[in-house]
Order: sequence, then C-alpha cells, then structure tokens
Amino acid sequence: MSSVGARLSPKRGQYLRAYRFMLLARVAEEKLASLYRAGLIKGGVFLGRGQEALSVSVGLNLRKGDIFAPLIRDQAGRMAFGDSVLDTFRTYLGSQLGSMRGRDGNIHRGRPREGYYAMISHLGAMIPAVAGGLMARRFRGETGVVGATCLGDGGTSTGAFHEGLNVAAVEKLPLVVVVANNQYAYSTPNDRQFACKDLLDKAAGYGIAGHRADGTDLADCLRIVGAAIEAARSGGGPQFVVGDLLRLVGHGEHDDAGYVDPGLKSAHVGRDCLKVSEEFLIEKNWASAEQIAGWRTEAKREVDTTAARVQREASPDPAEEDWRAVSIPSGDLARV
Amino acid sequence: MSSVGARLSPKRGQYLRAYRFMLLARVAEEKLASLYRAGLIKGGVFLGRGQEALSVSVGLNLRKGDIFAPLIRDQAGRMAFGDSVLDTFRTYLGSQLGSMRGRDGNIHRGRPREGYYAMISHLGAMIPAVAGGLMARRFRGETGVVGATCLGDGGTSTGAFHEGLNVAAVEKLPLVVVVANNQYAYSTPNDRQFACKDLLDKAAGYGIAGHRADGTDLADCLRIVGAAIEAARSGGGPQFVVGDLLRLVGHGEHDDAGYVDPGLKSAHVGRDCLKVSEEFLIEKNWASAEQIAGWRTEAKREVDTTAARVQREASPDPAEEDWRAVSIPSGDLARV
Amino acid sequence: MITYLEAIRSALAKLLADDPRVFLYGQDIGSFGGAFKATKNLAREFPGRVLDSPLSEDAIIGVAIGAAIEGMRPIVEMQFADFSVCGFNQIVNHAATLYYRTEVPCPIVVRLPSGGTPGSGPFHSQSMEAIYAHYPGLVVMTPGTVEDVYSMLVEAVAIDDPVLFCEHKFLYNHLKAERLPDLVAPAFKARLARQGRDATIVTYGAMLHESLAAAQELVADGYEIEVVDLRTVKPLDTDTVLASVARTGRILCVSEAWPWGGVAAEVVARVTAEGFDLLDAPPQRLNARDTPVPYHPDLWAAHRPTASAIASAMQRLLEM
Amino acid sequence: MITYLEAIRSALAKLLADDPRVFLYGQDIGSFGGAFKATKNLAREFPGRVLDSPLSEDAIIGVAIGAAIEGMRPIVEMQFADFSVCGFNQIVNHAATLYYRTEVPCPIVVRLPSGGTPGSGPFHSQSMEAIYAHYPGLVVMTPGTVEDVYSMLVEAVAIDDPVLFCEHKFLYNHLKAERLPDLVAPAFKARLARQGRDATIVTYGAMLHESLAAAQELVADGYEIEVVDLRTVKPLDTDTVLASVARTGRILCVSEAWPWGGVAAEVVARVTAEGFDLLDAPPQRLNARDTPVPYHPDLWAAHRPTASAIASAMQRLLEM
Ligand SMILES: Cc1ncc(C[n+]2csc(CCOP(=O)(O)OP(=O)(O)O)c2C)c(N)n1
Ligand SMILES: Cc1ncc(C[n+]2csc(CCOP(=O)(O)OP(=O)(O)O)c2C)c(N)n1
Ligand SMILES: [Mg+2]
Ligand SMILES: [Mg+2]
Repeated sequence: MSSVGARLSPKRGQYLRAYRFMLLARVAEEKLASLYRAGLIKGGVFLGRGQEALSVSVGLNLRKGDIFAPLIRDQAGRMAFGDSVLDTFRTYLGSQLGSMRGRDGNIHRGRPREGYYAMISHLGAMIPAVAGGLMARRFRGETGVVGATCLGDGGTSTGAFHEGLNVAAVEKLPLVVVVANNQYAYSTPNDRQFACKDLLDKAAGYGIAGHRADGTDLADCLRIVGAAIEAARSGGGPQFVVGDLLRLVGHGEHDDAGYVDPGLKSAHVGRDCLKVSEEFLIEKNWASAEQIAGWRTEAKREVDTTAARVQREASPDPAEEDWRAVSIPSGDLARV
Repeated sequence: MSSVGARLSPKRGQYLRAYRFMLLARVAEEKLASLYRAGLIKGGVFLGRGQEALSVSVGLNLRKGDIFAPLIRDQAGRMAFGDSVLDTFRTYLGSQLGSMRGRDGNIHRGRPREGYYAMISHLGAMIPAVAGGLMARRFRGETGVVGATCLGDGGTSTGAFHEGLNVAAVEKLPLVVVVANNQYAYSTPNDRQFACKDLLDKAAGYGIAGHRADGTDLADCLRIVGAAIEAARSGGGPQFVVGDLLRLVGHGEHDDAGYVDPGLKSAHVGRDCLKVSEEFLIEKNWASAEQIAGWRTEAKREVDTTAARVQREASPDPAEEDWRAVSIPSGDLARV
Repeated sequence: MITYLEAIRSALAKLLADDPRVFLYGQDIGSFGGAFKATKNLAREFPGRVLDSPLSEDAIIGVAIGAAIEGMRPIVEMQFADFSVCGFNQIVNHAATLYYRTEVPCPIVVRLPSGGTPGSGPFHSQSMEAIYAHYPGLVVMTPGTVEDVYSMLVEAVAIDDPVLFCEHKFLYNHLKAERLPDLVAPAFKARLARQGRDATIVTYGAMLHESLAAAQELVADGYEIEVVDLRTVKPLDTDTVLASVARTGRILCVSEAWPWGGVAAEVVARVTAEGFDLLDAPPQRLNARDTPVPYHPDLWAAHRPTASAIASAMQRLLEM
Repeated sequence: MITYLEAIRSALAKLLADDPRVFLYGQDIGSFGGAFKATKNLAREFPGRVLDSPLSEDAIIGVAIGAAIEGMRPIVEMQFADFSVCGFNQIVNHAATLYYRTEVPCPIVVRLPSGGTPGSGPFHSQSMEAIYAHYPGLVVMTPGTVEDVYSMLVEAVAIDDPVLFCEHKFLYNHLKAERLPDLVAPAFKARLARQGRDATIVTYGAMLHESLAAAQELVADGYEIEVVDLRTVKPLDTDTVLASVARTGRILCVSEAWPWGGVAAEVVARVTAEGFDLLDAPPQRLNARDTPVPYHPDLWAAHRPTASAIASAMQRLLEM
C-alpha cells in the first residue's frame, strides 16, 4: 500500500511540514529519554518512535477549532496540532509553568479550552469525551468541525472504545478514531489481544467507514488520514483508521522490549517512518541530505535550549498549592 | 428465512418438547403477570412473551454439564435447561425455599453449581463470567462443554459485551452468545441503539461465526441455535446468534409499550412464535387443536397449583437471617 | 400538591427553558420520558435537547464530560444509581480530576435514582453517595424534601463541578409538598429539620423521614430530638452538625448506605475530632446492614433503618 | 534478603505449585512477567496457568468470577489498582454479591498494585481500599510488611470470598526482610507493630513505615507511641485497636487514602462508638489531601502523610 501512497505523489509543502514535525518529535523524545536515564524525569517516559508518520498525519490534517485527543505515542501529532517543545518539557519535568502545573505529567497533558484534550490513563476513555465535545459543537450549530482521537491495538479491547464508537456512530458524529496497530500492547502481541482477521473488520460492526494506512509511509498516512478527516468533516460520520507499524522503542523507557519478534523488526511494518520519509525527500529532490542534517541540528538546538531552560524553572511549591479539587469558591463550603 | 426453517423439517420429538416448554413458560408468565397486577409480586415482572422460540432453542440444545446464563426474557429457555415452575414462583414471590431465598428475585435466579448462572442486572456482565466458567472446564480437561448466554439488542451496546466476547474469541472458547433483537431496549428502538446495518456485522469484528435465526419460527430457531451450539461444542470457537423478533409485552408489566411501532406488530417479526408453532404442529399433524388445548389446560393446572402452594409458603424471617455477605466463619472475624 | 418526582421534572423543565447550555442525555429519557417519568414530555417541549442514549453508561458520562468541556451543562440520567458503576471510570477519573489537572471545570450533573424500595433487590436499590463522596473533585447531593430536590437540582447545574445528584426513589411519589420553593437554602448548608434538646439525629435522603418519625415517637417518652438534614454529603456542612451537638451533647447518624466508610462514619469522625468536648455520650451510627439489599420486602424492611429501629437506637443512646 | 515484590512472587509460585485450582490472569503477566515483574518466570515454571489477558479489566474480573464458580482459585492482576475501576461492576456487583445471593462463594483474588510513588500522578497512584471496603461481600487486605504480603496472599487464596489484595508499589523494592515467614498471624488480626504508652497510631500499608519512623522521632521528646498495623481493613479488627487505645487513651489514624469515608474515618467511628470512655483526647485522622494524587514528586510528598507530618499531628494530639 505504501507504494500506492508513493505513486500518488503527496503535496510537497504538506509533506515537508509533516516531516519537520516528525523530526522535531523524534529529537524531543530522544532528549526526554536521556533526561529519564539521567534520573531527571520521575515516573516514566513513553515515546512514539516509529509512529510519527501516522500521528503527525492526524495533527496536521486537523484545523484550529477542531478537537484532538492524542494518546501515548502522539508527540508528533501533538506538535502538529499546536503543542510546543516548551510545554512538552515543562509537563514532563513537572514545571509550575506547564499546562498541567506539575499536577499531572508526561503524556497526560493538554489545553481542553483549545480543543486539545488532556488524556486520562484509562484507555478508550477519550473516545466518548471527544464524541461529547462534537455533540456540543452541533448543539451550538457549528459545522465542519472534526474531532480526532488516537488509540493503540490494545485499546480496542476496552469497553470504553466499544461504547464510545457506538455512540458516535448512532449520533453520526464527525469523529475520527485512528488506531496505531504497533503489534503490541505493552508486551502483549496482537494474537493475545484480538481474534479478528483484521482490526478494520470492526468498522462494519459499528456501521462506520474504515481506512487502512501504511504507518511506515508518511505519504500514505497523510493521504489516508487526510481523506478520513475530510470524510468526517463533510458529514460522512465516524471514520475508523488503522495504521500498521511497529513501536521502535520500549513501552516506556524502562522497557527494553525484548519481547518484540525480530521478524517484525525486519519486515515492512518494522521500517522507521522517519528514515523512510527522509529517503523519500531525497528521492523526490525535495530536500538534500545536508538540509535534513541541518534541520536535525536546528531541532536539536531548540530542544536542548528548551530542556535547559525548563530545568532552571521553579518546581511547584507545595506551600502555594490550594489543594482543592473543586472549583467552588472556598467561601461556599465551610469545610469540604 | 422462516420458510427455509419450515422446509427442512425439524425433528418431531424435539419440536414437541420445545413447544411444551414454550407453552409452559407462556402460561407461567401469564400467571406471574396476574399476581403482579394483584399486588402479590413486588418490584417488577419481566416477561419473554414472543421470545419463547429463540429462548427455548438455547435451553433445549444444551446438555447437562453445559453452562447457561439466561437473561431477562428466558423463562422458556430456563425451563428447558431444567428450571422449574416451582422455583420460578418461589423466586418471584421471595419464598424462603426458593433458590435465592428471598434475597434476590424474579429473573435474578439460578443454581450456579448446576451450571445455571444467576444473572446480575448489569447487562453484558454474564458474558465474561460464562467465558471464565468455560476456561475453568478447559483447565480441568473437560471437553465437549458449551456455555451459552442470552442478551438483548440493547445489551450489545455495553462495554461488558465487547470485552467479554473479545476475550472468548482470543481464548477460542465454546461460548454461544444469543442476541434476541426484539427491536427495542426498553423504549429505545434499534436506530438509537446502533448504526450497523445488521447486528450480525459485529461477528467479524471479533473473528467469530455469526448466525441468523427467525425468532418467530421455532423450527428455524431450533435449527440455527442447534447448529451454533454444535459448532461451539466441536471446537469452532465462539458463536454469535442473532434472532429477530418482537417483544409482545411491555418491558416489564408496569409498561404498556405504547412506543412500539404498529408497523412492526403487523410485520413478520411481530408474529407470535407460540401461535406460529401451534399452526405448524397442526399443519404437520403432529398435534391436534384439541391436544394443544389439553396441554394448555395441563400447564395451567400445574402453574395454578404451584402458585397457590408457593403463596402458602412462609416468607423469609428477618430474625432468622445472619446478615452476612461473606462466607468466612464468623469466628474468624471478631467484627466485620 | 407536587411530588418529589414532579419537582425533579419541573427543575429540569426550568433548566432547559432558562439555559441554552443545558441538555439531557440518558436511556429512555426522550419520548418515553424515562424509567421513572422524570423527563416526561420534556423531549416534546424542548426538541433536540432531550436525547435517548444507547445502553452505555461509560459513554453517556464520557459524552457529558466532553460536552461540558465545550461549555454545555449536560444533565445525564442513570436509569438506576446501581448502573452508574458502568460509567464509574469516567465519573471518578475523568470528570472528578479535570479541574484539578487542567483548570477547566467539568459542570456535569449525573442524576442517580437511588435507594431502596420494596422488591427492588440488590441491583436496583443502592445508595452510592459514600462511594462518590470518597473521591476528590465530586459534589454529592442527597436531597430529602420536595423543595430541596427542586432547588438543589437547579443549583447543581449552576455549579461548575461534577455533581452526583442522589434523588431517592422511595420519595418519588410518596413525598408531596404544597408548592415549589422560591427562596431556598444554599445546597451546601445542612438544615435543622426539627428542633430538640436531648439528642441529635444527623441524616439525609429517605432516612430524613424515618428519623423525623422516630423523633416524633420519642416525644411520648418526653424526649425532644433534634434532626439535622445534611442535604449535601460532600461538601459536608460540619458546622451545622456541631452546632446541634453543642445543644444536645448526643448524636446518632442515620444512613441508608452501607456502614463501612459511609456518611455516618464520616460525620462521626468529624464530630469527635472537632467537637469531642461537646459530647455527653459516644456518638452512634445506624446504617443499612452490611449485605446486598435483599429482594423480599420483609428482608428489605429489616435491612434498612426504619423509624422504629432509629427510635430504639436513640433510646439506647439516651440511656448512655 | 527478600523484597516485598519477591515475596509476592514467591507466594504466587507456592500457590501455583500447591494448588491445581490456582491460575493467574492479567495483562502482560505471562512471559513478560508483569508490569512490576511480580509474575516473572511463572509462565515458564507453570505452563498454561499464567495467562496474558487482553486490555479488558471488566472481562478479566468476569472471567475470574466464572472460573471461581466452577471451582478454580483465580488470582488476577490489575496492572495498577487505578485501572480496577474498569472492572468495578464485576467486583462490587457480581463477585461481592454471589455468595449472599446464591450460597455459592466467589474465591477470587484481585491483586491491586496500590499507592503512590514519585512521578506516578493521578492515575497510577491510587489507594482504593476504602472504596472496596464499603461494599458488602468483599475482603480487603492491605499488607505492609514482606512477611505479611507473602502469608496474606497465601491466605487470600484460601479464603472463599473475593479478596481485594492491596499491595503497595512503594514497598515493592524498598522493603526487604531476612526471609519468608513460616508461622504467621491470621490475616484478619491486626498486629501491634510497636509498643507504647502515650498514644496509638493505627495505620496500614506504606503508612506503617512512615508511622513507625514518626514514633521513633518522638522518642527524642520522651514519648512512647504505640503503632497498630491493621493488615486487613475489611474485616477490621476493632478489638486490637480498642485494646491499644485502652492502654494509651489517644489515637491517630493514618491512611494514604483520601479522607472522606476512608479507613481512618471508619476506625475513628468504631473507636468512639465502642471505646468512648477509653479516650483521653479527641481521636484524630491524617489522610492524603482531598485532591487527585499529583505528579510532581514535591507535590506528591506534600499530598500524602509522611513521617514528619505524622509526628507533628501526633504532637498536637499529645498536647490535647
Ligand atoms: C484501562 C487500562 N488498563 C490498563 C492500562 C495500562 N496500560 C497503559 S498502556 C498499555 C498498553 C497499551 O497498548 P496499546 O493500546 O496497543 O497502545 P501502545 O502502548 O501499543 O501504543 C496498558 C496495558 C491502561 N492505561 N488503561
Ligand atoms: C448496564 C445496564 N444499564 C441499564 C440497565 C437497565 N435496563 C434493564 S433492561 C434494559 C433494556 C434492555 O434492552 P435489551 O438489551 O434490548 O433487552 P430486552 O429488554 O429488549 O430484552 C435496561 C436499559 C441495565 N440492566 N444494565
Ligand atoms: Mg499497541
Ligand atoms: Mg431489546
């Protein structure tokens, strides 16, 4: 399928923008990994290495005013939707100045007011929430809005996925659910996760459209995800996209992923989408190896300065916390 | 499809046994309804009128040693699996002597030790439980065992349904899930419940076999459900059966079902499976109108005497209750 | 006369009429009007704003959360409180944490038809207020009067935080009032339901009426029992409780929920920590039995606190 | 030296070896050995009895319940306690009610990797013991020592009722013991972890160690603080707590769970109802703050009770 993607040549500008976000995400994640190894990030670091092409295609095809609920491995898509290197590092490092102010961290970040929902850990849970956001837009008469959310192969086994997708289908909402089938849920391979021949077989069960993308091929991802988002935007109801790829890193940085089948690594699905896109750029003469190297240096500079800057920022001060989980003015509650 | 069912003629003996259970269930439920109207049954009464053919086909095709987790509208299937008129009335009337001893009631009854699981209200919840029961049998090396459970169209929207069916598919368990699509979930019509063209479209999403039965035609139900159970028994993995029919009564006896589309009542799906089977018996000369009338009188006599007997039985005495939800000997817990 | 149930419907109608951000979502609440008819006619009166949902509690709550993020004021109905456990994750992990995590509030109201009625059994009788109150970020209201169920539901929608609205099924049609209130106490203040002198009963919901009946019974023995209606169990108005205990020196907490970690436990723990010196006798609790709610009406009546059970518990407390 | 985590693995190995009815089911517990390696090597040592599940908590618990009905002794692992809410309905409505409703017990063990660790945040840090303890029909164990986590897990499988086994992640690798116990106290008895005279701290889990450290701190001020380790919070061994309060007259309950209706509330409510006259000062509670568990290690450290926070709470209690 990637060949197809390659044949119908993608738009140069979009492809280049997408590549730059992929590169920035890759470089940022490499930095996060090193900070984790250095013990500077507590908890965990969860990377999207190898999944940038699919992820960026979601963020890039969405517009301002759309809703995006990214998941664990969407650094590239988040950035394409407007998230910054700065807030990424602030959130991972728990900075008071980050969008989560140290109260939540790593991938659990967002700015809901800007349509950028902050995931909770419980997989599948964001699907009905995005559906609800889209229902709100419809109540307000807004049209042409799309809501997209990402999930992994394991996430498709949750009740939340099923209920959320079904509700969206019944309401015919412009929801796009993109499943990154990276072959494993943590250590669990597809054959212990589901028994359908193909995850796309699930679409018919909800009465929604299904699309397959080659997750290792940026051109194909841009085209397929773009088409799905366009279909949702133009009233086609929920769209279900499955991208096949391989997680080229551990589940988290604590995990050496020793369980990954070597056969998959050497297979088409195991290709590094970043490398593939670089070869494509060069083959197309859209960029030279030197330019690409320059972009990487640029990205590295931005990431390193940002990381350094955030490490100098003050941690949240417990004494300054109001320790209140409700927004009700304290006055209204003698004691909670 | 019913015509097909009628063409391949069913086995006379099985058909007659099935009919007698349907009749007994129908008569028993009519009595339950009158006791409810008389204020003798508190809470609610939930009937399977119009669903007897599909339900009985499940109970009748199961064997001793199989597992059955019936649901709301399975009086006929319960009786075919071994439940009695006596325990039905004892449970509805909360008799101390019933299987639930007045602690639970109406359709929430069973004898788990005998493979007859007692449903909890939360729809979909019995599916993974039956799957677990089947895993236990497999651990013990028992083969040729089948587990069956019933559900409604609304129940397919629950996360429990999705997770349970998926787990059973991954484990390739001999589970048969029979969905009685009676067109409504309480008052909610199919088109507010799901958007797939056909509930059978869900089977492929789990990688399991799907079967359709005409829920108004006993012959078709016996054949299709029988084939599904046989397929599971012989190692075919989970089987998904959808029977189309109409609930010919309110959701509960409190409900006049005014919301039911008259068009459906007059359509094929709105046929009363009991009447249809009686016509079939007569057409086949397997029974005369007189015999059938006689069977009904017999059934009525059994039901009335049983109801009278149970009404004379003592209610549970609160003073006799130990009020303990755990089985740990009280001695072991100074105070719980 | 207006019933507790009609008061809920009136509040919903008023909310839909006054606030375009409000919509209702839940099973069978549209043209059917809901399992208890709390939304009767509302789908017709407010076209497109009273929506039937699939049989999917997790999605129902999730949808409400997303809509709230976008500025709506969703009111969702669980057909029975007992089924809210199927949407539990969305309530306690998504709605309850949103404001703390993102500064974006989550103004949803989850209506929970709660509590026992004869013959309802283990899965249609539960009182879940203690479960939800344990979680930070949630407001849990337990109105026990017609006036309160109306005014507190209106206030619940005004509040920016997720509100679990525990309306008691036993009161739906039994409880009647002359008319709807115009002036009402704020939802977070407990109310002195009966003045007394010898001891205080702290309670809420359907138990308010059992407690008032018990207090009345005890008049014959010459006792004047004060009754405090908590109205909202989280936040919990400890001050009003302490003020009553300061007058009476004795406290019995009555709740229909299960004992372990219930409302009564929380009230006793607060009163002893903050009002120890006010106490002339050990504070007592009376809850439902620690078993599932039984089906048979006789077992059910013995499972929950009743006026006479409350009266005898109070007798014992008064003799301490 | 054996760690708390290794003790869990040893108990699981012993159970698999001794009892053919035992099997393990959960996410990534097979060849991978589990997110925390509690089942490391067990899939190899016990082929076909340590099964990876799909990402489906509701189904995982449901499967365990069905297997238990058929006579097995399933032990399921939730990857984190926080995710057990996705199987909540099966736990509280199916497993917990089965014995009461049908007389058929439901001997499942649900392992809940519980409690906070630095940087784990709102969804990988929760302490859910109070939530499960509120429900009738469940046993809730909260082992705080290497010996207990081993012997109580073995006992949990022997018990015919559903057991929520709250193992504390903070102790997994920090806590070490010389060897596994042979003789152990029954799971339902609280333990006097430290003898004292001036006041009692009642606690469990990771807070046991913070409390012991606090008690040690207070020695400098000449105080002898008694520490009671509840070990199991439901059933709750009130007698042992009362016996200690009888000696000291003062009680502080310390829990990492949220305050409202938590273990501390239940303990205080019992002690005041049953041991009022033993008290020389108002019983106090110290819990985590009533907000989600924050991500940043500094916020986390201020959110949960620590040795120094416990020591100062005790100082205040001692001065009352
Ligand atoms: C409901 C729930 N259960 C368990 C977890 C723990 N968990 C976090 S990520 C993960 C694996 C997810 O696999 P997949 O959905 O394929 O996404 P991937 O990590 O492969 O991108 C698990 C089990 C969770 N987050 N939510
Ligand atoms: C999880 C859950 N939510 C809500 C209910 C309340 N309820 C009981 S039956 C019912 C309708 C069920 O419809 P369907 O599954 O089609 O079965 P039918 O009643 O039509 O046989 C509902 C909503 C429930 N039992 N479980
Ligand atoms: Mg995956
Ligand atoms: Mg139906």
